[in-house]
Amino acid sequence: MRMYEISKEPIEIQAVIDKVVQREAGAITTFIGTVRELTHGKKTLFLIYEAYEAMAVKKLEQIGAEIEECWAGSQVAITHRVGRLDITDIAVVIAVSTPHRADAYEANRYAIERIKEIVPIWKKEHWEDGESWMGNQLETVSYPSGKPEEGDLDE
Amino acid sequence: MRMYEISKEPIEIQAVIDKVVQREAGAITTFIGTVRELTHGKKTLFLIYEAYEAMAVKKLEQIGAEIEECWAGSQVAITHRVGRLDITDIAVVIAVSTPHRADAYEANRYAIERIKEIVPIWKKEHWEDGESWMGNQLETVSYPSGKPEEGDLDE
Amino acid sequence: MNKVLFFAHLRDAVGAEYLTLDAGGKTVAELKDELVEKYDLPRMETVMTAINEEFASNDEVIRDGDEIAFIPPVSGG
Amino acid sequence: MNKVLFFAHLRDAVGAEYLTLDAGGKTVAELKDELVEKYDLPRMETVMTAINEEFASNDEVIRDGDEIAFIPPVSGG
Repeated sequence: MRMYEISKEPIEIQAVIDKVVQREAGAITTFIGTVRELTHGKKTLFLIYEAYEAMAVKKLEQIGAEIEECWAGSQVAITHRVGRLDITDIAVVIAVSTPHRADAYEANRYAIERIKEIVPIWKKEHWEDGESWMGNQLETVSYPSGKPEEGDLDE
Repeated sequence: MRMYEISKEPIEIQAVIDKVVQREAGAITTFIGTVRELTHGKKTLFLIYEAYEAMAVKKLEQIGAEIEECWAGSQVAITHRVGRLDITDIAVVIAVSTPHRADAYEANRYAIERIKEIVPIWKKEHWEDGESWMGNQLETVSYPSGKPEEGDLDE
Repeated sequence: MNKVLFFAHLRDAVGAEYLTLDAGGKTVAELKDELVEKYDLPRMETVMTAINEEFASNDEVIRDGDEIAFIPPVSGG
Repeated sequence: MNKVLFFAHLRDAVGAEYLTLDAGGKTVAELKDELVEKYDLPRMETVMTAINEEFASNDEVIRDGDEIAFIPPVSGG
Protein backbone atom coordinates (compact mmCIF):
# COMPACT_ATOMS: atom_id res chain seq x y z
CA MET A 1 0.00 0.00 0.00
CA ARG A 2 1.43 3.38 -0.97
CA MET A 3 0.75 5.81 1.87
CA TYR A 4 2.04 8.87 -0.02
CA GLU A 5 0.89 9.56 -3.54
CA ILE A 6 0.75 12.18 -6.25
CA SER A 7 -2.35 11.44 -8.30
CA LYS A 8 -3.50 12.54 -11.73
CA GLU A 9 -6.95 11.12 -11.01
CA PRO A 10 -9.62 12.45 -8.60
CA ILE A 11 -8.83 11.46 -5.02
CA GLU A 12 -11.14 9.00 -3.31
CA ILE A 13 -11.29 10.14 0.31
CA GLN A 14 -12.37 6.78 1.71
CA ALA A 15 -9.39 5.05 0.10
CA VAL A 16 -6.98 7.40 1.89
CA ILE A 17 -8.76 6.92 5.21
CA ASP A 18 -8.72 3.13 4.83
CA LYS A 19 -4.91 3.22 4.79
CA VAL A 20 -4.68 4.50 8.37
CA VAL A 21 -7.35 2.38 10.07
CA GLN A 22 -5.77 0.52 12.98
CA ARG A 23 -7.12 -1.36 15.99
CA GLU A 24 -5.14 0.84 18.37
CA ALA A 25 -6.58 4.09 16.96
CA GLY A 26 -9.55 5.82 18.52
CA ALA A 27 -9.39 8.84 16.25
CA ILE A 28 -8.86 9.55 12.59
CA THR A 29 -8.73 13.11 11.30
CA THR A 30 -8.75 14.06 7.67
CA PHE A 31 -7.91 17.32 6.00
CA ILE A 32 -9.46 17.81 2.59
CA GLY A 33 -8.13 20.78 0.66
CA THR A 34 -10.64 21.93 -1.95
CA VAL A 35 -10.53 24.56 -4.68
CA ARG A 36 -12.21 27.71 -3.36
CA GLU A 37 -14.02 30.03 -5.72
CA LEU A 38 -12.98 33.27 -4.06
CA THR A 39 -9.53 34.23 -2.78
CA HIS A 40 -9.22 37.81 -1.52
CA GLY A 41 -12.40 38.65 -3.44
CA LYS A 42 -11.03 37.43 -6.77
CA LYS A 43 -12.99 34.75 -8.61
CA THR A 44 -11.03 31.64 -9.55
CA LEU A 45 -12.17 29.69 -12.64
CA PHE A 46 -9.91 26.68 -12.20
CA LEU A 47 -6.43 25.68 -11.02
CA ILE A 48 -3.56 23.75 -12.48
CA TYR A 49 -1.39 21.84 -10.03
CA GLU A 50 2.08 20.74 -11.06
CA ALA A 51 4.54 18.65 -9.05
CA TYR A 52 8.14 17.54 -9.10
CA GLU A 53 6.65 14.15 -8.59
CA ALA A 54 9.49 11.95 -7.41
CA MET A 55 10.71 14.53 -4.91
CA ALA A 56 7.16 15.38 -3.81
CA VAL A 57 6.53 11.75 -2.85
CA LYS A 58 9.82 11.68 -0.93
CA LYS A 59 8.92 14.86 0.94
CA LEU A 60 5.45 13.51 1.80
CA GLU A 61 7.17 10.40 3.15
CA GLN A 62 9.48 12.61 5.20
CA ILE A 63 6.50 14.46 6.70
CA GLY A 64 4.85 11.16 7.55
CA ALA A 65 8.04 9.95 9.24
CA GLU A 66 8.29 13.20 11.22
CA ILE A 67 4.71 12.73 12.43
CA GLU A 68 5.08 9.07 13.32
CA GLU A 69 8.17 9.95 15.34
CA CYS A 70 6.56 12.91 17.10
CA TRP A 71 3.10 11.49 17.83
CA ALA A 72 3.30 7.97 19.26
CA GLY A 73 1.15 5.36 17.57
CA SER A 74 0.16 7.61 14.69
CA GLN A 75 -0.29 6.50 11.09
CA VAL A 76 -0.36 8.89 8.13
CA ALA A 77 -1.50 8.75 4.51
CA ILE A 78 -1.43 11.67 2.08
CA THR A 79 -2.53 11.94 -1.54
CA HIS A 80 -2.05 15.15 -3.52
CA ARG A 81 -3.72 15.72 -6.86
CA VAL A 82 -2.05 17.26 -9.93
CA GLY A 83 -3.52 18.55 -13.19
CA ARG A 84 -6.58 20.72 -13.73
CA LEU A 85 -8.97 21.20 -10.81
CA ASP A 86 -12.31 22.97 -10.84
CA ILE A 87 -14.08 24.71 -7.97
CA THR A 88 -14.80 22.29 -5.05
CA ASP A 89 -12.46 19.65 -6.51
CA ILE A 90 -10.13 18.02 -4.01
CA ALA A 91 -6.46 19.00 -4.16
CA VAL A 92 -5.17 17.07 -1.17
CA VAL A 93 -6.36 14.53 1.40
CA ILE A 94 -4.41 13.96 4.62
CA ALA A 95 -5.53 11.17 6.94
CA VAL A 96 -3.98 10.65 10.37
CA SER A 97 -4.95 8.02 12.92
CA THR A 98 -3.85 8.13 16.54
CA PRO A 99 -4.86 6.44 19.78
CA HIS A 100 -6.25 9.72 21.21
CA ARG A 101 -8.04 12.57 19.52
CA ALA A 102 -5.92 15.59 20.47
CA ASP A 103 -2.95 14.07 18.66
CA ALA A 104 -4.99 13.36 15.55
CA TYR A 105 -5.81 17.05 15.14
CA GLU A 106 -2.33 18.31 15.93
CA ALA A 107 -0.52 15.82 13.73
CA ASN A 108 -2.87 16.47 10.82
CA ARG A 109 -2.40 20.22 11.12
CA TYR A 110 1.35 19.70 11.17
CA ALA A 111 1.12 17.75 7.92
CA ILE A 112 -0.63 20.47 5.94
CA GLU A 113 1.69 23.17 7.26
CA ARG A 114 4.74 21.12 6.27
CA ILE A 115 3.28 20.39 2.83
CA LYS A 116 3.10 24.13 2.29
CA GLU A 117 6.75 24.47 3.28
CA ILE A 118 8.68 21.66 1.68
CA VAL A 119 6.71 19.66 -0.89
CA PRO A 120 7.50 20.68 -4.48
CA ILE A 121 3.98 21.27 -5.76
CA TRP A 122 2.79 24.48 -7.41
CA LYS A 123 -0.59 25.82 -8.37
CA LYS A 124 -1.46 28.20 -11.14
CA GLU A 125 -4.68 30.12 -10.61
CA HIS A 126 -6.80 30.96 -13.62
CA TRP A 127 -9.15 33.93 -13.39
CA GLU A 128 -11.33 35.60 -15.97
CA ASP A 129 -8.67 38.24 -16.53
CA GLY A 130 -5.47 36.25 -16.36
CA GLU A 131 -3.47 33.52 -14.68
CA SER A 132 -0.63 33.31 -12.21
CA TRP A 133 1.60 30.84 -10.40
CA MET A 134 0.88 31.17 -6.71
CA GLY A 135 4.07 31.86 -4.92
CA ASN A 136 3.93 30.59 -1.35
CA GLN A 137 1.78 29.04 1.29
CA LEU A 138 0.60 32.35 2.66
CA GLU A 139 -0.72 33.35 -0.74
CA THR A 140 0.99 36.70 -0.34
CA VAL A 141 3.64 36.13 -3.01
CA SER A 142 2.48 35.61 -6.56
CA TYR A 143 3.90 35.91 -10.04
CA PRO A 144 1.24 37.62 -12.15
CA SER A 145 1.91 37.04 -15.81
CA GLY A 146 1.35 40.72 -16.51
CA LYS A 147 4.38 41.98 -14.61
CA PRO A 148 7.13 43.53 -16.72
CA GLU A 149 9.99 41.46 -15.38
CA GLU A 150 8.22 38.29 -16.46
CA GLY A 151 6.20 39.72 -19.32
CA ASP A 152 9.35 39.95 -21.43
CA LEU A 153 9.77 36.21 -21.35
CA ASP A 154 6.18 34.96 -21.26
CA GLU A 155 4.79 34.20 -24.64
CA MET B 1 -30.68 17.29 4.08
CA ARG B 2 -30.31 16.43 7.76
CA MET B 3 -26.96 17.78 8.94
CA TYR B 4 -27.20 16.20 12.42
CA GLU B 5 -28.14 12.56 12.79
CA ILE B 6 -28.19 9.66 15.17
CA SER B 7 -27.82 6.52 13.10
CA LYS B 8 -28.48 2.87 13.82
CA GLU B 9 -26.66 1.93 10.59
CA PRO B 10 -22.92 2.15 9.82
CA ILE B 11 -21.89 5.72 8.97
CA GLU B 12 -20.80 6.45 5.43
CA ILE B 13 -18.03 9.04 5.77
CA GLN B 14 -18.35 10.41 2.25
CA ALA B 15 -22.05 11.12 2.76
CA VAL B 16 -21.27 13.28 5.81
CA ILE B 17 -18.52 15.15 3.94
CA ASP B 18 -20.78 15.77 0.95
CA LYS B 19 -23.14 17.76 3.19
CA VAL B 20 -20.56 20.46 3.90
CA VAL B 21 -19.06 20.93 0.42
CA GLN B 22 -19.37 24.59 -0.58
CA ARG B 23 -17.82 26.75 -3.29
CA GLU B 24 -16.53 29.20 -0.68
CA ALA B 25 -14.71 26.52 1.32
CA GLY B 26 -11.03 25.77 0.82
CA ALA B 27 -10.80 23.29 3.66
CA ILE B 28 -12.84 20.43 5.03
CA THR B 29 -11.75 18.60 8.16
CA THR B 30 -13.30 15.41 9.40
CA PHE B 31 -13.05 13.73 12.74
CA ILE B 32 -13.78 10.03 12.73
CA GLY B 33 -14.10 8.44 16.14
CA THR B 34 -13.42 4.71 16.00
CA VAL B 35 -13.63 1.93 18.56
CA ARG B 36 -10.17 1.34 19.96
CA GLU B 37 -9.12 -2.10 21.12
CA LEU B 38 -7.08 -1.00 24.12
CA THR B 39 -7.96 1.64 26.72
CA HIS B 40 -5.53 1.95 29.59
CA GLY B 41 -4.21 -1.48 28.69
CA LYS B 42 -7.62 -3.15 28.95
CA LYS B 43 -8.90 -5.05 25.92
CA THR B 44 -12.32 -4.00 24.65
CA LEU B 45 -14.39 -6.65 22.85
CA PHE B 46 -17.16 -4.36 21.64
CA LEU B 47 -19.20 -1.31 22.68
CA ILE B 48 -22.86 -0.49 22.95
CA TYR B 49 -23.82 3.13 22.30
CA GLU B 50 -27.16 4.39 23.53
CA ALA B 51 -28.67 7.85 22.97
CA TYR B 52 -31.56 9.99 24.15
CA GLU B 53 -32.13 10.43 20.48
CA ALA B 54 -34.43 13.44 20.17
CA MET B 55 -32.38 15.49 22.61
CA ALA B 56 -29.08 14.29 21.12
CA VAL B 57 -30.08 15.60 17.69
CA LYS B 58 -31.07 18.93 19.25
CA LYS B 59 -27.74 19.19 21.05
CA LEU B 60 -25.81 18.37 17.87
CA GLU B 61 -27.79 21.12 16.14
CA GLN B 62 -26.89 23.48 18.96
CA ILE B 63 -23.18 22.66 18.58
CA GLY B 64 -23.42 23.29 14.83
CA ALA B 65 -25.10 26.64 15.45
CA GLU B 66 -22.39 27.59 17.94
CA ILE B 67 -19.71 26.78 15.37
CA GLU B 68 -21.38 28.59 12.50
CA GLU B 69 -21.71 31.66 14.69
CA CYS B 70 -18.13 31.52 15.94
CA TRP B 71 -16.31 30.62 12.70
CA ALA B 72 -17.48 32.72 9.77
CA GLY B 73 -18.49 30.83 6.66
CA SER B 74 -18.32 27.42 8.32
CA GLN B 75 -20.68 24.53 7.65
CA VAL B 76 -21.04 21.52 9.94
CA ALA B 77 -22.47 18.01 9.67
CA ILE B 78 -22.36 15.37 12.40
CA THR B 79 -23.57 11.78 12.49
CA HIS B 80 -23.30 9.64 15.62
CA ARG B 81 -23.87 5.91 15.60
CA VAL B 82 -25.81 3.96 18.20
CA GLY B 83 -26.06 0.23 18.85
CA ARG B 84 -23.31 -2.37 18.94
CA LEU B 85 -19.90 -1.40 17.56
CA ASP B 86 -16.88 -3.63 17.08
CA ILE B 87 -13.21 -2.67 17.10
CA THR B 88 -12.40 -0.11 14.34
CA ASP B 89 -16.11 0.59 13.73
CA ILE B 90 -17.00 4.26 13.39
CA ALA B 91 -18.85 5.86 16.31
CA VAL B 92 -18.98 9.44 15.07
CA VAL B 93 -18.13 11.50 12.00
CA ILE B 94 -17.82 15.28 12.22
CA ALA B 95 -17.29 17.24 8.99
CA VAL B 96 -16.57 20.98 8.99
CA SER B 97 -15.91 23.16 5.97
CA THR B 98 -14.49 26.67 6.20
CA PRO B 99 -12.90 29.16 3.81
CA HIS B 100 -9.49 28.79 5.48
CA ARG B 101 -7.79 25.78 6.99
CA ALA B 102 -6.98 26.94 10.52
CA ASP B 103 -10.68 27.43 11.24
CA ALA B 104 -11.55 23.99 9.91
CA TYR B 105 -9.29 22.33 12.49
CA GLU B 106 -10.35 24.53 15.39
CA ALA B 107 -14.07 24.30 14.70
CA ASN B 108 -13.91 20.54 14.30
CA ARG B 109 -12.02 20.12 17.55
CA TYR B 110 -14.60 22.31 19.26
CA ALA B 111 -17.36 20.01 17.98
CA ILE B 112 -15.94 16.82 19.46
CA GLU B 113 -15.18 18.47 22.80
CA ARG B 114 -18.75 19.79 23.01
CA ILE B 115 -20.19 16.39 22.06
CA LYS B 116 -18.38 14.95 25.04
CA GLU B 117 -19.90 17.63 27.28
CA ILE B 118 -23.54 18.04 26.31
CA VAL B 119 -24.83 15.38 23.91
CA PRO B 120 -26.81 12.65 25.69
CA ILE B 121 -25.06 9.57 24.33
CA TRP B 122 -23.52 6.85 26.46
CA LYS B 123 -21.25 3.94 25.76
CA LYS B 124 -21.01 0.65 27.54
CA GLU B 125 -17.69 -1.12 27.21
CA HIS B 126 -17.64 -4.89 27.08
CA TRP B 127 -14.45 -6.68 28.09
CA GLU B 128 -13.64 -10.33 28.54
CA ASP B 129 -14.21 -10.02 32.28
CA GLY B 130 -17.21 -7.70 32.46
CA GLU B 131 -18.93 -4.60 31.20
CA SER B 132 -19.41 -1.02 32.31
CA TRP B 133 -21.10 2.23 31.34
CA MET B 134 -18.37 4.75 30.71
CA GLY B 135 -18.95 7.74 32.85
CA ASN B 136 -17.52 10.83 31.23
CA GLN B 137 -15.50 12.16 28.38
CA LEU B 138 -12.20 11.82 30.22
CA GLU B 139 -12.80 8.12 30.67
CA THR B 140 -11.85 8.53 34.31
CA VAL B 141 -15.33 7.91 35.75
CA SER B 142 -16.92 4.55 35.18
CA TYR B 143 -19.63 2.43 36.72
CA PRO B 144 -18.31 -1.11 36.84
CA SER B 145 -21.15 -3.56 37.20
CA GLY B 146 -19.29 -5.40 39.93
CA LYS B 147 -19.39 -2.62 42.49
CA PRO B 148 -21.54 -3.20 45.57
CA GLU B 149 -23.65 -0.06 45.32
CA GLU B 150 -24.80 -1.10 41.87
CA GLY B 151 -24.43 -4.84 42.20
CA ASP B 152 -27.47 -4.95 44.46
CA LEU B 153 -29.68 -3.70 41.69
CA ASP B 154 -28.10 -5.22 38.60
CA GLU B 155 -29.57 -8.54 37.70
CA MET C 1 -48.71 12.82 34.30
CA ASN C 2 -45.03 12.82 33.40
CA LYS C 3 -42.82 10.46 31.45
CA VAL C 4 -39.48 10.07 33.26
CA LEU C 5 -36.64 8.61 31.17
CA PHE C 6 -33.56 6.77 32.41
CA PHE C 7 -30.34 6.02 30.57
CA ALA C 8 -27.14 4.03 30.97
CA HIS C 9 -26.52 2.81 34.52
CA LEU C 10 -29.71 4.50 35.78
CA ARG C 11 -31.76 2.41 33.39
CA ASP C 12 -30.07 -0.68 34.78
CA ALA C 13 -30.82 0.49 38.32
CA VAL C 14 -34.50 1.28 37.71
CA GLY C 15 -34.97 -1.73 35.45
CA ALA C 16 -37.04 0.25 32.94
CA GLU C 17 -36.47 2.72 30.10
CA TYR C 18 -39.03 5.07 31.59
CA LEU C 19 -41.61 5.47 34.33
CA THR C 20 -44.93 7.27 34.11
CA LEU C 21 -45.66 9.20 37.27
CA ASP C 22 -47.14 12.43 38.51
CA ALA C 23 -44.38 14.99 39.12
CA GLY C 24 -46.33 18.17 38.34
CA GLY C 25 -45.55 20.94 40.84
CA LYS C 26 -42.42 19.26 42.18
CA THR C 27 -38.95 20.65 41.65
CA VAL C 28 -36.32 18.58 39.85
CA ALA C 29 -34.52 18.17 43.18
CA GLU C 30 -37.64 16.82 44.86
CA LEU C 31 -38.26 14.30 42.09
CA LYS C 32 -34.62 13.22 42.22
CA ASP C 33 -34.80 12.67 45.99
CA GLU C 34 -37.95 10.57 45.66
CA LEU C 35 -36.43 8.37 42.97
CA VAL C 36 -33.14 7.96 44.79
CA GLU C 37 -35.05 6.74 47.84
CA LYS C 38 -37.29 4.38 45.90
CA TYR C 39 -34.70 2.88 43.50
CA ASP C 40 -31.49 3.45 45.44
CA LEU C 41 -30.07 5.30 42.40
CA PRO C 42 -26.29 5.61 42.56
CA ARG C 43 -24.30 8.83 42.20
CA MET C 44 -27.22 11.13 41.42
CA GLU C 45 -24.99 14.12 42.22
CA THR C 46 -23.26 13.53 38.86
CA VAL C 47 -26.53 13.21 36.95
CA MET C 48 -27.97 16.09 34.95
CA THR C 49 -31.67 16.55 34.26
CA ALA C 50 -33.50 17.51 31.09
CA ILE C 51 -37.06 18.82 30.86
CA ASN C 52 -38.54 18.51 27.39
CA GLU C 53 -35.09 17.82 25.91
CA GLU C 54 -33.35 20.85 27.44
CA PHE C 55 -31.06 20.81 30.45
CA ALA C 56 -32.81 22.01 33.62
CA SER C 57 -31.50 23.04 37.01
CA ASN C 58 -32.40 21.39 40.31
CA ASP C 59 -34.77 24.18 41.37
CA GLU C 60 -36.84 24.16 38.19
CA VAL C 61 -40.52 23.28 38.76
CA ILE C 62 -41.96 20.43 36.70
CA ARG C 63 -45.29 21.02 35.00
CA ASP C 64 -47.87 18.36 34.21
CA GLY C 65 -47.03 16.76 30.85
CA ASP C 66 -43.31 17.63 30.89
CA GLU C 67 -40.96 14.88 29.74
CA ILE C 68 -38.18 14.45 32.28
CA ALA C 69 -34.89 12.70 31.54
CA PHE C 70 -32.00 11.91 33.85
CA ILE C 71 -28.71 12.30 32.03
CA PRO C 72 -25.71 10.52 33.55
CA PRO C 73 -22.28 11.87 32.54
CA VAL C 74 -22.24 11.46 28.78
CA SER C 75 -19.64 9.41 26.93
CA GLY C 76 -20.36 9.82 23.24
CA GLY C 77 -17.81 10.57 20.56
CA MET D 1 26.17 15.87 -17.93
CA ASN D 2 23.35 17.08 -15.72
CA LYS D 3 19.61 17.27 -16.09
CA VAL D 4 18.36 20.62 -14.77
CA LEU D 5 14.60 20.81 -14.06
CA PHE D 6 12.43 23.92 -13.97
CA PHE D 7 8.95 24.36 -12.50
CA ALA D 8 6.12 26.87 -12.36
CA HIS D 9 7.15 30.37 -13.46
CA LEU D 10 10.74 29.26 -14.07
CA ARG D 11 9.54 26.73 -16.61
CA ASP D 12 7.63 29.50 -18.35
CA ALA D 13 10.76 31.67 -18.31
CA VAL D 14 13.12 29.01 -19.64
CA GLY D 15 10.54 27.66 -22.05
CA ALA D 16 11.43 24.05 -21.28
CA GLU D 17 10.76 21.46 -18.59
CA TYR D 18 14.45 20.71 -18.35
CA LEU D 19 17.83 21.44 -19.86
CA THR D 20 20.74 19.05 -20.25
CA LEU D 21 24.03 20.73 -19.53
CA ASP D 22 27.39 20.16 -17.91
CA ALA D 23 27.39 21.53 -14.37
CA GLY D 24 29.86 19.07 -12.79
CA GLY D 25 32.26 20.83 -10.41
CA LYS D 26 30.21 24.00 -10.16
CA THR D 27 28.47 25.11 -7.01
CA VAL D 28 24.72 25.56 -6.94
CA ALA D 29 25.28 29.33 -6.72
CA GLU D 30 27.48 29.33 -9.81
CA LEU D 31 24.93 27.38 -11.83
CA LYS D 32 22.17 29.72 -10.66
CA ASP D 33 24.16 32.78 -11.71
CA GLU D 34 24.80 31.34 -15.16
CA LEU D 35 21.15 30.52 -15.73
CA VAL D 36 19.94 33.87 -14.44
CA GLU D 37 22.23 35.57 -16.90
CA LYS D 38 21.23 33.38 -19.83
CA TYR D 39 17.44 33.22 -19.25
CA ASP D 40 16.85 36.36 -17.23
CA LEU D 41 15.22 34.22 -14.52
CA PRO D 42 13.12 36.29 -12.14
CA ARG D 43 13.40 36.30 -8.36
CA MET D 44 15.97 33.53 -8.02
CA GLU D 45 16.64 34.65 -4.43
CA THR D 46 13.29 33.01 -3.49
CA VAL D 47 14.07 29.79 -5.37
CA MET D 48 15.36 26.70 -3.58
CA THR D 49 17.51 24.06 -5.22
CA ALA D 50 17.36 20.29 -5.05
CA ILE D 51 20.13 17.88 -5.97
CA ASN D 52 18.89 14.33 -6.59
CA GLU D 53 15.53 15.17 -4.99
CA GLU D 54 16.95 16.61 -1.77
CA PHE D 55 17.23 20.28 -0.89
CA ALA D 56 20.76 21.60 -1.35
CA SER D 57 22.45 24.81 -0.22
CA ASN D 58 24.04 27.37 -2.52
CA ASP D 59 27.58 26.27 -1.73
CA GLU D 60 27.04 22.60 -2.49
CA VAL D 61 29.18 21.29 -5.37
CA ILE D 62 27.39 19.55 -8.22
CA ARG D 63 28.80 16.25 -9.42
CA ASP D 64 28.54 14.86 -12.92
CA GLY D 65 25.23 12.98 -13.30
CA ASP D 66 23.42 14.81 -10.49
CA GLU D 67 19.83 15.81 -11.22
CA ILE D 68 19.32 19.46 -10.34
CA ALA D 69 15.91 21.07 -9.80
CA PHE D 70 15.02 24.67 -9.11
CA ILE D 71 12.12 24.88 -6.68
CA PRO D 72 10.18 28.15 -6.62
CA PRO D 73 8.19 28.85 -3.45
CA VAL D 74 5.78 25.93 -3.23
CA SER D 75 2.00 26.32 -3.17
CA GLY D 76 0.57 22.83 -2.76
CA GLY D 77 -2.15 21.88 -0.32
